[in-house]
Amino acid sequence: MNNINETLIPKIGVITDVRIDTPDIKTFRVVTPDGKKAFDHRPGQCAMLSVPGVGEAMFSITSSPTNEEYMEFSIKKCGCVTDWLHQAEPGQQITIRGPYGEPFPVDDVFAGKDLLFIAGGVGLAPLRSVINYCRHYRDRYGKIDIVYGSRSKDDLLDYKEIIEEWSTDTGVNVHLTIDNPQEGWDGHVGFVPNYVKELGFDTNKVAVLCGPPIMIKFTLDGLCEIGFDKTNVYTTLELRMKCGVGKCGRCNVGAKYVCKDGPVFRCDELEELPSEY
Amino acid sequence: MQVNEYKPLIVAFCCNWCSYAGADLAGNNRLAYPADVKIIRVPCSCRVNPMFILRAFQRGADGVIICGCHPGDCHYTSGNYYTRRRMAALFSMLDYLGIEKERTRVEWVSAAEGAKFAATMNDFAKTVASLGENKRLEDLRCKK
Amino acid sequence: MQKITRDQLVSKASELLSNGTVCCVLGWGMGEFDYDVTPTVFNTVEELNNGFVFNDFCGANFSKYLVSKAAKCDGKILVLLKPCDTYSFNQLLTEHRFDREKVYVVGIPCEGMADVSKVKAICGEGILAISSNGDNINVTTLYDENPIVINAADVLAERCVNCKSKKHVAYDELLGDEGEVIESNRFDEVARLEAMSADERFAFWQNELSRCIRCNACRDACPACTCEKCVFDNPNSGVENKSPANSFEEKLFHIIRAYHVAGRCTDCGECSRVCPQNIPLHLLNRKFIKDINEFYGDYQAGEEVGMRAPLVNYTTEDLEPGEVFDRGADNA
Amino acid sequence: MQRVGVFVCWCGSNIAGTVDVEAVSEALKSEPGVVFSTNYQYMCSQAGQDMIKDAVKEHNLTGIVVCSCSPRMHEATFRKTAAAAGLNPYMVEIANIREQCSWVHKDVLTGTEKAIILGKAAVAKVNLNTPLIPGESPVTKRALVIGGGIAGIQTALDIADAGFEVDIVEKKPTIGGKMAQLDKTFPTLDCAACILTPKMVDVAQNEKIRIFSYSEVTEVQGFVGNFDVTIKKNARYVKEEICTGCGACVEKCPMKKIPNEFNLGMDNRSAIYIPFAQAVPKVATIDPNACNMLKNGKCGVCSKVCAAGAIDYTQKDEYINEKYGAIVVATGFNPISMDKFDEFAYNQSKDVITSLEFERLTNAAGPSAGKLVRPSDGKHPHTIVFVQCVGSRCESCAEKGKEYCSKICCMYTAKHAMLTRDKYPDTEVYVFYIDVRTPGKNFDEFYRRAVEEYGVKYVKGMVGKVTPEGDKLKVQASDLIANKQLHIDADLVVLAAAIEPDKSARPLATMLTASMDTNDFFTEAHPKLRPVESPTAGVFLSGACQGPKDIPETVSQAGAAASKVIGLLAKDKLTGNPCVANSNELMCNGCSSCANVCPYGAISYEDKEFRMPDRTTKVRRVAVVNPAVCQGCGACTVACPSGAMDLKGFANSQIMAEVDAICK
Amino acid sequence: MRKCSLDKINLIFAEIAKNAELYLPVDQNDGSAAYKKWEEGTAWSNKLNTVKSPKDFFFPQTEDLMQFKTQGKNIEIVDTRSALQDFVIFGVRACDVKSFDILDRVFLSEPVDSFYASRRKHGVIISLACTRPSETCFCKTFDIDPANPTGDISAWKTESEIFFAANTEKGAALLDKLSSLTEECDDAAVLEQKEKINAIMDKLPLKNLTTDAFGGGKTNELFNAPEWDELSSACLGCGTCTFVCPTCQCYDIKDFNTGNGVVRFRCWDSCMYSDFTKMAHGNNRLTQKERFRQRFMHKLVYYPENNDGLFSCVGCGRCLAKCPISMNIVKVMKKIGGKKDE
Repeated sequence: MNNINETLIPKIGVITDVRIDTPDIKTFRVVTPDGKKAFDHRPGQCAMLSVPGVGEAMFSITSSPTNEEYMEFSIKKCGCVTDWLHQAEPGQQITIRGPYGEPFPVDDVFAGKDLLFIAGGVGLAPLRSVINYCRHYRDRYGKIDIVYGSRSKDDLLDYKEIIEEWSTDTGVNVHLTIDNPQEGWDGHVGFVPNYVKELGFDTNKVAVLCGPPIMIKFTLDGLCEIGFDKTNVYTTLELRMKCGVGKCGRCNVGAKYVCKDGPVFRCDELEELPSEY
Repeated sequence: MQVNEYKPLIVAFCCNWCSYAGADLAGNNRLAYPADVKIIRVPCSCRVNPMFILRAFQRGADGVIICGCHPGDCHYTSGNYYTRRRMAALFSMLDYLGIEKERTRVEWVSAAEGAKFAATMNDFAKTVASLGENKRLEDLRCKK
Repeated sequence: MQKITRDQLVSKASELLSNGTVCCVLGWGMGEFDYDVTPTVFNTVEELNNGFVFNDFCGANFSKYLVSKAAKCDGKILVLLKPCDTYSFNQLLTEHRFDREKVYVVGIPCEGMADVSKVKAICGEGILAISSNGDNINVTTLYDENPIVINAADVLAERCVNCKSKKHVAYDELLGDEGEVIESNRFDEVARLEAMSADERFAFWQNELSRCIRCNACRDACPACTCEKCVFDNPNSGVENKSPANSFEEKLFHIIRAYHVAGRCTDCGECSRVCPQNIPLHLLNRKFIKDINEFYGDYQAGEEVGMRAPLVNYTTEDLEPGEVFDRGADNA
Repeated sequence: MQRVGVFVCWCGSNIAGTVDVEAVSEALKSEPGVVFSTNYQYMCSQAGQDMIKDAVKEHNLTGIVVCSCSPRMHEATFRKTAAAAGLNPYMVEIANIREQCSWVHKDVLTGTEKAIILGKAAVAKVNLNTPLIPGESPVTKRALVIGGGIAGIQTALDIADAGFEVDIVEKKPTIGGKMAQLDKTFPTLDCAACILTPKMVDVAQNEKIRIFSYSEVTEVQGFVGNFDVTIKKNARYVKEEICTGCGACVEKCPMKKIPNEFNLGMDNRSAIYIPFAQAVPKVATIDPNACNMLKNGKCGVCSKVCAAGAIDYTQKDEYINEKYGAIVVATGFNPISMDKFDEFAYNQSKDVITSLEFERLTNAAGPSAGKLVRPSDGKHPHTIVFVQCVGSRCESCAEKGKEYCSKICCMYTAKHAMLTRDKYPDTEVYVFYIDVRTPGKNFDEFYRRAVEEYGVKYVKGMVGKVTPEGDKLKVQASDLIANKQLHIDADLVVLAAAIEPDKSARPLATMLTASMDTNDFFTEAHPKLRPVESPTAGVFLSGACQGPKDIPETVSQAGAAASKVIGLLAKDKLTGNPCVANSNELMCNGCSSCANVCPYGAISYEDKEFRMPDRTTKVRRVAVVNPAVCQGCGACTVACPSGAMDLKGFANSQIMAEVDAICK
Repeated sequence: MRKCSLDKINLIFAEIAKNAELYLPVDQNDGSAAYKKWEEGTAWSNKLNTVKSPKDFFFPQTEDLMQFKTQGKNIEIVDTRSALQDFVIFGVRACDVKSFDILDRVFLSEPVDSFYASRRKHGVIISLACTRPSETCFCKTFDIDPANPTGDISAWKTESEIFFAANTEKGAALLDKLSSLTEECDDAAVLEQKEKINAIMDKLPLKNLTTDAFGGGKTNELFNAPEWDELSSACLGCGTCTFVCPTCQCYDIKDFNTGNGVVRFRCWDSCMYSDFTKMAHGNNRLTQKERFRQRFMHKLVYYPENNDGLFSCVGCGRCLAKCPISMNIVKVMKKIGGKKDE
C-alpha cells in the first residue's frame, strides 16, 4: 500500500506473544512485520485491531508508551473479533491502525500530583498503560495508590506484574480486592466502591477510574462522598468506539465523540453530557 | 479436452437417506458424471434453504440441483413435500425475475437409483453448460 | 372521498375512551400538509379533538403497530382498521404476534386512499392544500391561482385501484356498511410480466431493483415482517448486509424477503407505498400469491385466524417444481 | 475456528488410483484452521485410526476431516476414533472422495481437483462444528395399547411376556374387537372364537396387563419414554371389581329391545348387558341411553337382583392419569357405511347385508344361532349374491367410497361362499368381482377350492343395481368375460363393504401428533423399513389402523410393534440424535411456522419473559424443541423466517460455509 | 456571467463530457429523477430534485476500502482503488450544494478521509438555482438562498436560456472550456429570475420555520424533552430519512469474504437502525426513541455545537416527502422548538 497513513487503512501487525491472564482475558503483544512498534501512542489511547473477514474492534493499548519495542493489548473474550483473537497463536498477522483518542493528561494535570487509580475487572487494561507510564516517570508524580478488584483471584489481570513489580515500587500502594471470599486469598474481599470508601483516601489527588459502568457509577459516588471533586476524577469510555476517526456517527455522547474528544473524560465533563452512556 | 472449455460449477444438495446414497451407488457402479457436480450432504431435501441456493449462485455456481427421496418415501415422512412446494415457489420467482429457469432443478433420486443419479447429473451439467456462465445472479466481488 | 368522516371517527373513539372500553387510540395524526398524516397514539379525548385527522391519505396499515403497542397499554388499545388492514390483523393473530384481548378493533369503510405522488404527477410540486369534493379532489398549489380539480379515481393508490376486498375480516365493531370481497385485477400486471421473455423480465427487474437504496422501509412497514431479528440484520445469518453492494444483493434481499412472507403476505401493499424509490415491490409478493393460488388452490392470507399457510403445508399430489414453468407458459 | 487435522485415505487404489492423495493432503494444509494434514493407505484400518488418535494428541486437534469413502460407510467409525482420542465424536467431517469422486471420475487431474474442493468444504464445515452431546431422557417402563382387538391383545401379550407392564384402553365394554364377531377365519377355517378367546383370557389373567374397558384416551402429553396420558373411564354403572358376570341382571332387565351392536343390530339386548358370553372383562354394563333407572329413576331391577351388589347408578366418568414409555395404536377398522350405496338397496331391504353381518348370521352365537336365514323372514336363502369391492377401489366414486383396496374382502368372500356351499349345497352362490386378489400363503388355493370344489360362481363384473321385488332381490349385473348382462333373482345379497379406520383414530392422531394419510390410516415412519413405527417417536402401530390387514398380518405386525416397544422399554435412558433442531429464543417470533411443518410434533411453545431495551419486560411466545422427539430433518429451519431455528450438525452457517468452499 | 440558449444545452453537456464524466438529474421510469451519467441522448430532468441526494458522488453508498489476501497466518493489504476520473455534477440545487459543506466538515477535518477527499478533489459542481420550489422546501430556515446556489459554477435557468457564473478556479476553468458555446452577458436576466424565486419563497408554507430553539449548547435543555416519546412513537426504524438525506453521513465498515480474499468496504449506515450503536460494551441507544432523538439532536444541536453553529440540515425536504410515516425534521422542530414560544 503506497500511502500507509490513510485514516482507514491499517498496517499489518504480528502477534508475537500471547499471555493468558484470566480465564477470559489474554494479553497480546503486537509488532509490525519488521519487528517494530506499529506507532507511538500516549497513555489511555486506543488502537483498532482487525482480523480480515471477521471485523474491526477498538482496544485500549495496555502497554506503556515508554515501551519502545512493542504494544500490548489485554483483551476480554466478548465478541467475534475477540473470540478469534483468543484462538490466535504467535506468528498470526492482524491489522492495526491508530492511535486514537485523547490520552490522559499525564504530563500536565497529573504532573506533581498524588494519583489514585481505581479499576475493576478488565478495566485495568487501559489504566495499566498510565500506571506504568507514571511508574516509569516516578519522580514526576506524588504518591500512587492503586485499587483493583475483580470477581475472583483468577480474574485479576496482570497479577504477577502487580505483585512482583507494582507492589514493590516505592511510593506505590496496591490495594487488591475480590468480590467473594476464596480459598487461598487472604486479601480484602468486597466490591471496589466500598473498598475505596473503606480506604478513605485523602482528597487532594487525581483519581482515575475504569471498569464496568455500574462500578464507575458507585465508585464515583463514593469518591464524592469522601470529598473528591469531580474535576479531579477521570475515566475512560473506549468501549463504544467504531471507526476511531470521529466520522462514523456512533460513539457520540451528546456533542462529544468518544473517539475524538475521549475516550478519557473528566467526570465533571461527563456529567454535562446527556445520560446516554 | 480443450484448454478453455467452459466448465460449469454445479452444487448438488442431496438428502442423506436417498439421494446421497443414490450418488454413492452411482459411485459403486462406477457410473461417471461430470466432476463439475459437487455434492453437499443435507439430512433431508427440506433442509435446503432458498438462501443456500442464492448463496451458491452468488459465489459463482452456475447451477443448483436439489435431490431428495421420491415423494412419499421421505425418511422424515413429509420433508420432500415441503421441498416440493418451497422450490416450486422459489424457482417460479427466479424465473419471474428473468433468471434462467434451467439453472435450478429438483430431482427425486432414491438410494437404489444410482443410474438415475448419474444420468440426472449428466443431463443437468449439459443443460447448465449450454446456458453458459451465470450472469444474472452473480456477485462480481466473488469472481476470480 | 371517504364515506366515513373524521368527526364520526373522533366521536366513536371518544366514546370508547370515555366509557373505559379502551385506554388509548391508534389513529392518524395531523401533519404539516393535508397529505402527511402520521400514525399517532391518542390518550385523551382532547388529543383526539386536536390532532386526529382522517382523509384520503390515511393509508398506513396499523396492524403491525399492535405488535409493539398492544402490550404496552394497561387496558385495550383502539385500532381503526380499513378492510385490507384487517387481513394483516388476522395474519398477525395467526402468528401469535399480539394478544387479541388487548385490542379493540373498529372496522372502518374505505373508499380507496390517494397516492400523493400521483397527485404531484398531475399537479406538480408546491401543493398547499388538498380537499375532497365528492368524486373529485381539489388541489391548491403555489403555482396555480385556482385550485386544480382532479378526479379522485385518477390518483388512487395502486393497491386501491386493485382493491381485493372491502370486507372486514376482523372487528369488534364496524362503522358504516360492510363491503364485499372484490374480484380485482391485481394479478394482471404479474401476468403481463410473466408473458414477457426472460430477457425482458430480467431487464425490467434489473431496472426496478437497481433503484433500491436498502433503506428497509419495505421491510419495516410490512406487517408480515415482524421478526424479532431480521436475517438481513443478523451478522450470524450469513446474508446480513446494510446496503446493496451490487445487483446481486438487491435481488437477494428482495427475493428472500418476498419468500419469507410468501403465504403470509396479505397483499396490503405497504411495501410499495413506503418505497422511497417507487419500486413495485408488491409485484414480487403478488407473484408468490398468484403462484400459490394456481399451484395449491386459492388462498388469502389473513382471511381467517389460524389458517395454515400454503408453504408450511402440502398435499401428496402437489405439482413438481419443474412443472411450474410449463404452467407459467400456459398463462403467458 | 478449530485446530483441524486432515486425513486423506488412499483406500488402496480405490481413491489413490484416480486422486493424487499427496496433492490433496498438501493442498488442504493451507486451509484455514488446518494444522496437520496427511494421507495413508487405509484410514479406516487400525493403523489409520491410530494415526488419527496420535495426531489428535500431538497436534492438539479439535476437529478432524477424513477424506475417504462415503460417510454412510465410515462416519460412525471415525466418530468412534475421535471419541477414543478424547474428542467429541461430532467434531468429525468426512469428505467423500471415493464414491463421489475417484469412482466416478476417470481423469487424475479432475479427480484431484474435485477431491481438494470436497476436502475444503469439509474443512470449512468442521471449523464451524461444535461438540454435540446427545440428550438423555428416562424411560417409563410401561406401555399403553390403545384398542383391544386382536392387534392390541397380541401386542399387549407380547410386551407383558417380556416383563413390562401394559395397559389396554378399549372403548367398548369388552376387548376382542372385530375378530370376536367373526365366525371362521380364512384360509384354514378354524373358528375365530376358539383362537381368540383363550388370548382374551390370557390378557385378563396376566398380572402385567391392566384392561381399561369402556374407556378412552382423552389427552396425551410428553414424548417418547415419557408420555403422560389421561384416560377417561366411562361410567358403566356397575362396579367392575365386584361384578361376577353372572348375568342375573341381564336376564331380569325389563328393557330388552335395545339393538344389539355386537350382532350389528340384527337382534336385541337388554339395557344392562354383557356383549357376549366370553367378554373380557366379563362385567355387565348399563347403557345409560336405554336404562329407565338412569333416565327417569324408575326401575332398579338390576340392583335388586344383583347378589354381589355391583350396581351403582351414581357412578361417574373417571379420569385416570398414567405415565407410559411407549404407546401402541391399535384402533382397528370398521366397515364403511352403506348409506351412500343406494344402488344395492341396503337401506331398502333387510336381505341386503354386509359381510360382517353375514359373519354374525353364520355364527353359532349369532342372532340366528348359526343358521343361515334371511333376516327379513327367517327363510332359508337359495340364491345368494356376493358383491365385492363395495366402496373399495373407488377411483371415480371417492365421495362414496375409498380409493384403496380393502385387501381382506376377496378372501372372506371366498370363505363365505365356500362355507355356504359346504353347509347348504342347495344354494346357488354368485360372487361378483373386479379382480380376485389372493396373495398370501394358501390363499389362492383356498379361492380355487371355492370355485373348483364348491362350485361358487365367480363372475367378473360389477353389480349395477339391486331392486327388491316381492321377496326377491332383482340383481342386475354384468359379466365382463361373457360380455353380457345378468339378471339374477337373489334371496340374499352380501356386500363386501370397504373398511376404513375407526373414527376415533383422527382425534387420537392429533393428540399423539402422529401423522395420518388422507384416508386416516396412520402413517408409518418408513413404508418399508419402519412399518410398525409412527414417525412420532415412541408411538407404534399395530393392526388395521395403519392399513387394511388380515388376521395373520395383524398378528405379525402386533408382534413386531411389541418387539419395538420392548426394545424401547428395555432401555433405562434414551439417547437422542444430537443433530436436532434448536431454537434461539431471542430471535424466535413464536409464529408457529416451525410447528406446522414438524412431522414429529417436537416443537411446542411457551411464554417467556424477556427484558426489553427500554428496561421493561415483555412476555413473548417462543418455540421450544424437544430434543428427544426431534429427528433432525430440518424442515423447521427453512420454515422459520427469522432464522431462529437452526439444526445442530447441519447449521445454516455450516452449510453456507460448504457452499462457499465449493464455489470458491 | 455567461449564458447559452437552452436549445444548445446538449452541446454543453457533450463538451463537458469530453473531459470528464458528467452526471445530471435524469427522469426515471417511476416518475422520479436520479443522477445518471450523461451520454448522447440523455435528457436532463425537469424535476425539482432527485430522490437520492448527490452526496453519493463523494460518499458513495458502498465503497471498497481495501482488500486483504490471507495466506496461512499472513495478511497482505491490497489497495483496490482505481485512479479517479474527473467528474462534473450538473444541476445541483442550492440545498444540496450546501450539504457538501456540511459533509466536508466531517470528512475533511483531521484525520482527513482520503477516500472522500480525493472524490471531492476530482468533482466539479455546477449548481442550479431553483425555479419552482416545493411546499416541502425550507432551505431558507438554514440561510440557504435557492436563488443563489454556490458550487464551482452557479447556474440559472429561464424559459429559454441558461446562465453560468464561476465561483471557484475549478469552475472558471470548466466554464472557459465552454466559452465557444456560451456568450458573455450581464446579470439582468438572472436578477429578474432571482426576484421571481424570492417572491415564491415568501409564499412557501414552511417559510416561518426557525432554528431559534436549537443550536450548540442546547443539549441539556432539549435532550430530556418529553415530546421525544410522542414524536418517535410511530417511527419504524427504517433508514429512509437517513439514506435520502444529503447530510447524513453515518457509515459502517464491514468485511466481505469473497472466497478469494476479504474486501473491506464502507457503507452507509443509519442511526435509526436498532443495532447501529451495538458495540463491544453493548448498545447505548436501545430504544427507537433514543435513536430517533439522536438523529435530530445531531442535526440541530450536536453538529452546530461542534461546527460553529452550522446546522446539519439543508431543508431539502426529502425526508418530508419520503418518510413512510410522515415524521420528519420539520415536525420535530415545530414540536420541540414550539414549546419555547408558549
